[in-house]
Amino acid sequence: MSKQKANALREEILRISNVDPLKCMRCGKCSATCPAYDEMNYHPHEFVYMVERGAVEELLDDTSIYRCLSCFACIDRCPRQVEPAKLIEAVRNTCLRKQGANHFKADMLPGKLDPELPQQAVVSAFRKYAK
Amino acid sequence: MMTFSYYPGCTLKNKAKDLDEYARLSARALGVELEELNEWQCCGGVYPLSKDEIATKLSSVRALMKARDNSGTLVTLCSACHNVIKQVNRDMLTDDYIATRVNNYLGADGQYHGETKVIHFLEMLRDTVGFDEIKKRVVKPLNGKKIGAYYGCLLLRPAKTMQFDNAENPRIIEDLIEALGGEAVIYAERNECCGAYVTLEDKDFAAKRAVSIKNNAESMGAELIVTACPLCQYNLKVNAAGGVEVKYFTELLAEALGVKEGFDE
Amino acid sequence: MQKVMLERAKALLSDGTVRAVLAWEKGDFAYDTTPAVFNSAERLEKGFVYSPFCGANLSKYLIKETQKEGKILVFLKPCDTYSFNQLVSEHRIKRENVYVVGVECKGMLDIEKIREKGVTSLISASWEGEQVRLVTADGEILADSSELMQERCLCCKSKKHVAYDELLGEEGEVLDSNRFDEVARLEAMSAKERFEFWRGELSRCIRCNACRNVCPACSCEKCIFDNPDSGVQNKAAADPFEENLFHVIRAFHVAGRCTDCGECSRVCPEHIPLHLLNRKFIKDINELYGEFQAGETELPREPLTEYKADDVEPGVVYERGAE
Amino acid sequence: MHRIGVFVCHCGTNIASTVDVKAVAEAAAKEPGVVFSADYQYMCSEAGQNLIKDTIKEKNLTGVVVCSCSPRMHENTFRKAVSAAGLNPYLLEVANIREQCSWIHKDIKDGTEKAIVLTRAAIAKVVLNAPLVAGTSPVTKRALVIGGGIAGIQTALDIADAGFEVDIVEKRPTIGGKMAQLDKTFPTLDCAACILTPKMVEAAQHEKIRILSYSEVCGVKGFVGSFKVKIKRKARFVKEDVCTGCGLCTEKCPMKRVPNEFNLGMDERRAIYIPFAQAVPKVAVIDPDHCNMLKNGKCGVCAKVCSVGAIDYKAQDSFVEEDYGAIVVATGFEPINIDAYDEFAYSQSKDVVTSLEYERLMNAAGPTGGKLLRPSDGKHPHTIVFVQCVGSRESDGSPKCGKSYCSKICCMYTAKHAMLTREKYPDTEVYVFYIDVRTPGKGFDEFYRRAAEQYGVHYVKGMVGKVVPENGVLKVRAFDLIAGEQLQINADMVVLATAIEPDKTARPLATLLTASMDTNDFFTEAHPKLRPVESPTAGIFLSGACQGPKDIPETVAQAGAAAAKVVGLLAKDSIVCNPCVAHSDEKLCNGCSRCERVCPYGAITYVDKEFKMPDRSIKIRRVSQVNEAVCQGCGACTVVCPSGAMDLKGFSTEQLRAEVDAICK
Amino acid sequence: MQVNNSTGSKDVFRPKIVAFCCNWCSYAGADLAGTNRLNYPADVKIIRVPCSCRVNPLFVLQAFQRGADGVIICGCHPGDCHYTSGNYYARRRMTLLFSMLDFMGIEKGRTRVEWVSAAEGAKFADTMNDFVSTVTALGENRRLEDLRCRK
Repeated sequence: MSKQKANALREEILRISNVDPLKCMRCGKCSATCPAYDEMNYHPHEFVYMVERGAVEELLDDTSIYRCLSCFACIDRCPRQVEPAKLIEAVRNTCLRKQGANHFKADMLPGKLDPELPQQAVVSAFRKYAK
Repeated sequence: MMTFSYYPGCTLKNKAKDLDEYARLSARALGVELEELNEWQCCGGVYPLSKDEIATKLSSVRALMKARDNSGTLVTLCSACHNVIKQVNRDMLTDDYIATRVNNYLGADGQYHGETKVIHFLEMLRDTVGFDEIKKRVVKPLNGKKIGAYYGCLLLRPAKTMQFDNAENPRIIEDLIEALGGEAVIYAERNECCGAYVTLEDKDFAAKRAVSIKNNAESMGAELIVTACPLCQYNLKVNAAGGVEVKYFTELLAEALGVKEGFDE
Repeated sequence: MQKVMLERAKALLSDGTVRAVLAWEKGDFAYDTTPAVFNSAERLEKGFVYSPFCGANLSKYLIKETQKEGKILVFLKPCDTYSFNQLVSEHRIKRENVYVVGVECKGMLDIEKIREKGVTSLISASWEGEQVRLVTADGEILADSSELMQERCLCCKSKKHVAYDELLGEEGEVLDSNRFDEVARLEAMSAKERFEFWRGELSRCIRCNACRNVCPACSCEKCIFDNPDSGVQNKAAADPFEENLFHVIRAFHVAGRCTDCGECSRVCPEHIPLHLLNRKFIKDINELYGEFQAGETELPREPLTEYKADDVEPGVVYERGAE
Repeated sequence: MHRIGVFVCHCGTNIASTVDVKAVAEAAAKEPGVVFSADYQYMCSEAGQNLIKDTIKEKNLTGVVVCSCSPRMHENTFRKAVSAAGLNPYLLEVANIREQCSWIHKDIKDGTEKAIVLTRAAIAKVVLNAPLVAGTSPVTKRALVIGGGIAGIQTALDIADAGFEVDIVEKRPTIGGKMAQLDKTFPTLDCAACILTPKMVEAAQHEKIRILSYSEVCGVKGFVGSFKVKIKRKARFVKEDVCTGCGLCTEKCPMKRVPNEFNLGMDERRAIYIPFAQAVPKVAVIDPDHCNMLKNGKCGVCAKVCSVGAIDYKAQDSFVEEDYGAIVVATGFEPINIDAYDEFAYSQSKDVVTSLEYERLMNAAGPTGGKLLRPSDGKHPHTIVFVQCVGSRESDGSPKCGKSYCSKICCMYTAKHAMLTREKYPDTEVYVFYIDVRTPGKGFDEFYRRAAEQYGVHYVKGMVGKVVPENGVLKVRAFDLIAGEQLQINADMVVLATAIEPDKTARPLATLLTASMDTNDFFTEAHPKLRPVESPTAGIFLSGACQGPKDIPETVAQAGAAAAKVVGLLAKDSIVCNPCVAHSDEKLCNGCSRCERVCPYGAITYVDKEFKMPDRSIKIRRVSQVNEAVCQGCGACTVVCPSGAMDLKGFSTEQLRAEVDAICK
Repeated sequence: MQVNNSTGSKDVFRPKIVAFCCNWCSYAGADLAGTNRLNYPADVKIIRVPCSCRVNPLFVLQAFQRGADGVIICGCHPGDCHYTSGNYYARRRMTLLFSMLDFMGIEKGRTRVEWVSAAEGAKFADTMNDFVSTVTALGENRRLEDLRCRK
């Protein structure tokens, strides 16, 4: 990815997330409190730091963006109101909005259904992982 | 009889019928009528965090508009619906960027600027009915049963918007449990996410989180966990099968109020 | 009523309770009564009057009169008692030198309105229930008092005396007055319309100072508009702005102290509704700082010498009103 | 006839680069009354001042205008120069053509035009200036210190040693404050009690110091040099001058289960108690909320056992009013409430403690007798996690409403705790989670390094995200930023370095004192750099943590500095007052009392005065009079006066109107 | 609102603005704006007063009478008055005065009260920039003078 393109992506992510990574004071509390920490390759504090540096390509290509639980723990416990979850979602949106980039597709569904699965699991999977 | 507009949400019409029905029965027993909004649409199950997600907020706004024109207050029950609708309502009230664009979409349907008050069923029990009043109406007290409340993430966070309770040390379900004659068990993971959102993406991970929560509750002495969310309920009960029992808090309430039998599965 | 008052005044004069009586005196015509100090029963017999034309608020004259030795009797209508209280609270009237007789008031008549009705050669007027009996050289007319009353009496704020030593006639209540309606009507206009309205009104001002001279709140030892050292003394107007400045500053000086007695508008020879300026301040004060009626008590409390930490910000002005 | 001199300063290029100073001087010369106008390189230099002095004498000036920097900068300098030349110093006006003109305008035309207008306004004002003579007001040679912690004690001792009487008002039953609760002090590790209690005793025994413990300031009137302070002496129910402090009553009192605030509720005291062994005054006090005798008249044990008859159940709150020349605020700090931070499980587990609680747990006089034991089960902990910055350094409006400032003392006391723990109990593992370790201070960084290097304290850069009490351990989930990994530590205790904030009583006290505060309720200083121990309100001084977070050495240093300022004030017999005060023209005064009602200082009184009337009669009128020593010159009275009788010297209606005219011309 | 275009196109209209600034806060804030080289239009001329409560409505009206296009009063933030209560009185007085001017149809934008502390140099400059642009947009102050018809 060209530097220019990376930069444009970074700007886009900052815009739609409404996050200012410069507010981060590097305390690591977001990654300390993240319940999905073990499932991620890049962790909340890394999203903040990497987006700030413009290293968005690695983030776009990583499954970490599908592991965030949107539980807002990092948002509420951040002392500086950086709101890393918004950044992760913005990266995920940037990725999903590309053509054919839906992470979750209707044909995947049948195999995953079980009799007790609540509807909202399906609804939210589509909202989180598809356009 | 007080009447509130009520938004059940998709799951409460299907897999979580019991959560909904126990709530309505209990409410009626407590002198509150939940008036379901007509033609509500699914909230989408998860609040879109990105600033430019506009269309995904419309269904919530439509529900909010209807509630505004009815009673002015909207009661929700499912944690996910509550979270989505309350956050969208905050956006409509405080975020001009989002409000303008949403209202552009709404066009002829009218305009909305966050006028509706969104409260959770639990808040209604606490603030409208009152836990003291509930205590008086209990016919089958829980006899000191040790119960752990499971809040999860959606009821409490983001705290500034939800303003539900102390997000790190909530009391509302505990107070309800005690009003019903049970003994509330406080455990630290009651406000940690159970991971159910990724159940289709990574079932094992979701189950791992759920087990951790159940273990924590059990280790602090809980004999039963109550939830407010069908997704949490599924994750704790199905994905993390075995161990301590999991129920909706409304079932507990209906039981204690002696109206549980009104529900015919 | 007049008879009862006269007897009472004479009695108090004769037993030495009071040295003089401040009341209204007959003029050449029924409607031109004037305030006067009577120091004998004879003068009272000859000149005392209390009729629907005794609108003048006598409280201001007490400033001078109570400086003198001995007590003076004063007749005060309900609205006059508010001015009286206000002046007492400002230490302008020596309360111990006054004997206040509160008198009932059914509203004062506006001679202009009577003339507009085509009535001429008026000899006398008297209340008869809700009506007024006008005796003229051509006979008697019975008219609805509401058609002939002064504007300030039509929206009377109180029939209750807030200060008196004794009462003659019936005591009334504080009324639910609609006196701010006209202010509200102006507020609802666009700024341009308001501007045009006031331009129309104020451009008639001739700076005769009648409004100031009659106003019980305008009782300064020396008015700044008479004081050559103030820089704003009354002289030939150097520019057309001076009258505006005079009226705004005058209204501001009496803000929080004005009891809304309406004398300013009554005496204005150009019929400028000056009371609306005062009422605007009163309305704002009521709305922004809580209901307040100057002169209601003798306590020295008034909105402009008080504050609350959470008072509204001046920016509230930008949010209110039209345009 | 006015003879005004105008002096336009170049201020090097500061003014001259965007203001044509020559043009300003020329324009000024044309103003009526101006007989001299010149520009000069640096007016504030000695040569510049000499120019003013010489011109005053040469041209016999009646007024001076200096066009230069802000009057807040050099007005006094020029006043002195004017005065030295024999002219009244208040016949000077400064036109601010630097800060409010040359520095903000880039266009020389704009700058010059504005400078001319400002100069014209200053000339218009100065011709109306009257010579003013500052009055004086006497100084009461006593000081009041509010708060009896180390800051208050030190300030009181220093003032008393200089020979002035001092009263210490302390709201608690004993002086000593927070320092009395501490175990050891950094960076020397000497015991807090060992260095504090001698000072407490010294204060108690000092002939110039009076300690009013269990008392609160409830009213302040007056002004610098002569404050009148109303002090509430709360009922102690024990006669202070009779009680010998034997402590028998505190052993016999049957009401045993009262949480002991000195040990932060970690153990219990009786309803009648002496806060701690070294309390000063060492006098018992009855807690009326828990005493059965006071609550329902049943008991009376303490009265029975007291051999000197010191118990007085009928005691009432009393009030005293005292005069002081100066007031020192030393109200100190409190740890914040950490309800919003329950991810650290403080409310869920007794083994999660604040640092101040840990201090008591380490202290030999604490609830565990100095043995480090877990509050939950009394067992010796083996793994202890310290969490830094709990509630400090949060952005404004953060969800938990934390403090935006650094609490400053936590890094050092945590290093101390960690070090002492490791020293006494080498079998414990100690982790400190930090965002930054801040150790500026003499010997501070060395101390911290010693904790890490010699005592093997694990310093981890990162925060703790969650503490889960489970099966008797505290599962601490944290993040190690250097290793880049989430850590899971099973700890026995967690210690929270809780942010500190000003004492709750500070805000109402500031209102009483008319002293200003910042948004965090810390008292603001008159100047952050140059007047750090004075409040902007004259006669009010600041000592210790009421002004901002401080450690003990800094507090003691500030306490001494505040004392020096107080002594400087009390050493004077009188102080020079601001001559720009209100003045009432009796001829115009109506006596209506409006000015009196708005005066914040009670400087206005009324008298009945005789006036000779034109007709030779005598009239008695009520007129206002301003006490010039009390008036501070705000001018609130001038606007409520409808007759214009009230005016303000130095900022008279005439002067301000002249300025308006000159600007709008 | 009536916008006066009498200034024509050849000369850019430059309003006359009188700013009354409290010596303890906003005057120092203005100094700070200068120290930090924060620009605001030269149309603003500051008059130093000891406290916002020293500002008599007479001064405000007089400024308009003499041709000012806008008058702004700056004081300490509520609660921070050097004299404890001066700005509270000023707040009531000016609120009522401005409301009265509005009542008489004078453009609201010509008068303003702002609380600017000694530390708020940037706020001072921002406030002045904003006020000048508001007043500039309103154009020359004619209504006050015209309130009484020129004959």
